[in-house]
Amino acid sequence: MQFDSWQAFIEMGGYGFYVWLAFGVSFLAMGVLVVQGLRARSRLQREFTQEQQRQQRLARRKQEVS
Amino acid sequence: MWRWLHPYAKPETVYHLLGRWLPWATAGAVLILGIGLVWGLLFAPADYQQGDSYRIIFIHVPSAMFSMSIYVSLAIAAFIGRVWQLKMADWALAAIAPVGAVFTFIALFTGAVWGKPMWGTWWEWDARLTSQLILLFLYIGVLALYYAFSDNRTGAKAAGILAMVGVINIPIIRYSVEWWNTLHQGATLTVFERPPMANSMLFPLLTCILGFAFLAAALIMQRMRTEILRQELRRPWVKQVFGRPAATGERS
Amino acid sequence: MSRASSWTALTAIMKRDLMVVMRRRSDILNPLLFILVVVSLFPLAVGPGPDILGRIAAGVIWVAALLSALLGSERLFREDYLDGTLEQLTLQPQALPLLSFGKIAVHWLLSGLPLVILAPLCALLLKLPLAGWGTLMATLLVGTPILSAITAIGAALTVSLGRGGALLSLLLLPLFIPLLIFASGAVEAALVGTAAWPQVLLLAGLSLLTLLLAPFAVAASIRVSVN
Amino acid sequence: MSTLLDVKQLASQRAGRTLFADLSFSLQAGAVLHIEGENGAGKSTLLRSLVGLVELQAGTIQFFPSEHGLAQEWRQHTLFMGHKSAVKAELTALENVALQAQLSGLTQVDAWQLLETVGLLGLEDLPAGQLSAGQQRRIALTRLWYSQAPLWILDEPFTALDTRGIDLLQQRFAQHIEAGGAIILTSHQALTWQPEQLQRLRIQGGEL
Repeated sequence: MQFDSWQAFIEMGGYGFYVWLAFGVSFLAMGVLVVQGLRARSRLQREFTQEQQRQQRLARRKQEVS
Repeated sequence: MWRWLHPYAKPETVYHLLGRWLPWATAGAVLILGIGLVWGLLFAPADYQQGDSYRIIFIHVPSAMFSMSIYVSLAIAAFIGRVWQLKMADWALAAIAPVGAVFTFIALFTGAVWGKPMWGTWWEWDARLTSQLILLFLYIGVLALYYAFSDNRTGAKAAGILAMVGVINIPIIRYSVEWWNTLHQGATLTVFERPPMANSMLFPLLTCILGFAFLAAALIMQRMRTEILRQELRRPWVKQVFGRPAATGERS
Repeated sequence: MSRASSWTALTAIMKRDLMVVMRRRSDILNPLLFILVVVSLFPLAVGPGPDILGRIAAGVIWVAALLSALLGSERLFREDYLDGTLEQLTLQPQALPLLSFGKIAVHWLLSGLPLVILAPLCALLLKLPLAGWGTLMATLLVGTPILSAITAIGAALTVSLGRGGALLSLLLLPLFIPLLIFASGAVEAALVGTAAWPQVLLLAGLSLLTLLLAPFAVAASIRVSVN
Repeated sequence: MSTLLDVKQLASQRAGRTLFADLSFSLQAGAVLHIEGENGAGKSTLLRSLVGLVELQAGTIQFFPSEHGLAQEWRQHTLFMGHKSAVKAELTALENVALQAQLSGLTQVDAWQLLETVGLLGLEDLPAGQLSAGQQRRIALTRLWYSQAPLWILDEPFTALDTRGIDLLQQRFAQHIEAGGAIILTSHQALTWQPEQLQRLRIQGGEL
């Protein structure tokens, strides 16, 4: 362990701001990437469901007509 | 070789295969990167010149390393897509490019933040940073082209051509930027050119590099699965993935 | 297909492009005028002192050249795409890369070459010291083919999109960076009195390489675009 | 009679929608294939996929005597004309015809003769942009008079033509068929000319 206290760890020998800024933004960027990937998937799920419902409606209308 | 690969070239198979690998890759990324970062931040000694600010290296170096190799893999995927007409290789572009772009951004940002205590300025036209900036532009170009087409498949092919053109250009760009940098006597972050790093710093760095590799793999796999679904949305097998919707469909 | 017929087709496409553009001269003139206007904006923006203007002259002229290349890029394939020529070209038995090369060559002839001729005027406006003039023209002469070739790739990729402008600059400008660096570096070298020919030679080499490879990328892009 | 074209189990999708699937037919030398279907049924897509402008989803296309894959070969044996006429508005009729022929690799083409054949004599030095749609179409159609390709694939060849133009075109078709060629075409009009071997193919929304 290089740091004596929690405080020292946060301060990073005076470079705390830079170190934590770099780490923070990096993790934020990765987080955005992950969240965006998951949302793309759920958007697809929604698109798929809508498509299915549209087809069901079309099929029902066809039945009603015939 | 080719015959062996063929059964895997079915989107459905690849989708499920990636689904099986994804948890392992994710677990590996979290575990290894976690160990590497804790090691690097808490246990590695401070640098005798840069103090604790050098700890940015544990994300800067891995992301910079992979930002370049991910672009190369992008071009390789595009090449495979063109030569063997493998449509899934084209789709891989959409999975790989955003990950590469984010890695490049991280390398760029951490480099700039590191530069502030070292050079006293947030942005220095240093050869490495400049190359990263251009690489980011190249990624953005590929992504922009991919999504500019309303037809996904055309977009994938067009972006693939651009990626291949880009990868031929990368060495030229690198060389030109380095030459330009020496011409103008710019600052250079010399941390990498020093005598070999002490093992106490090197090992956590290597762990972080491995962790980033897993992270990249996991992110790309997850995106590849989504991309396969997007391209194959109207194929029957997708129904089993998403499940049949409840028979509502009633219009309110 | 025989070599003779490939040659016939190559000359035909070049002749056709030349004739079409010669009947719409504004297509050649407008990008050149654009460069002149951009170049004359700089003294107004940074002040007319010769030291600062002379130092940035080569860079400004080259950046203006890059931008004007983007401006004139529509002409390369847009019309051909809309009227179906591109479709017919892909169905020719002659090699599409060869025909693409023809189009690149004509584009250079009508946009790159005039730029070389225009360069002294720009140099004059920007007070580039006389020592740099020759090198500036040399870099333009060997560098503009790269401009035409890479622009052709981008134009072929985005031709079916219709609203390619901003996208095209996003795709292409990063690829022009080596060109920009070496060209303005060469002029700078000439100004400080060191040898500029290594950079000019390097540019010439890059130019050859680009002209060799770009037609294949253009051909592939055309095939994707007509799909 | 020899087979010129053999198509097996062709399938195509456009924007995720199946246009046709499991489409098979073959074409003999001397035959005309008339493809019918409503707007958006996929007629153009079918023709375009035959010449490789649209990627196939499934199926094989065999051009006699060569496989579709041998690009050099079949390109010499087929002539495709789409909706767009590939006529340059800035060039005169004469220049258009001459350059069109040269683009196909031919130098020995009498452009005047061709213009006379399609009835455009007297308009030869006007820019094509000033001609009517039908006249521009005629410029494009001159290709049919010097083409050596045995297989013609024509998408709506009669569009914009007047009755005289249609008659002229059908005469040319008859000559081509007589010489052992074959034609695939789409048209909303019925043919006024009855070739001996006329096949019809109807595409509608995925089924045949």
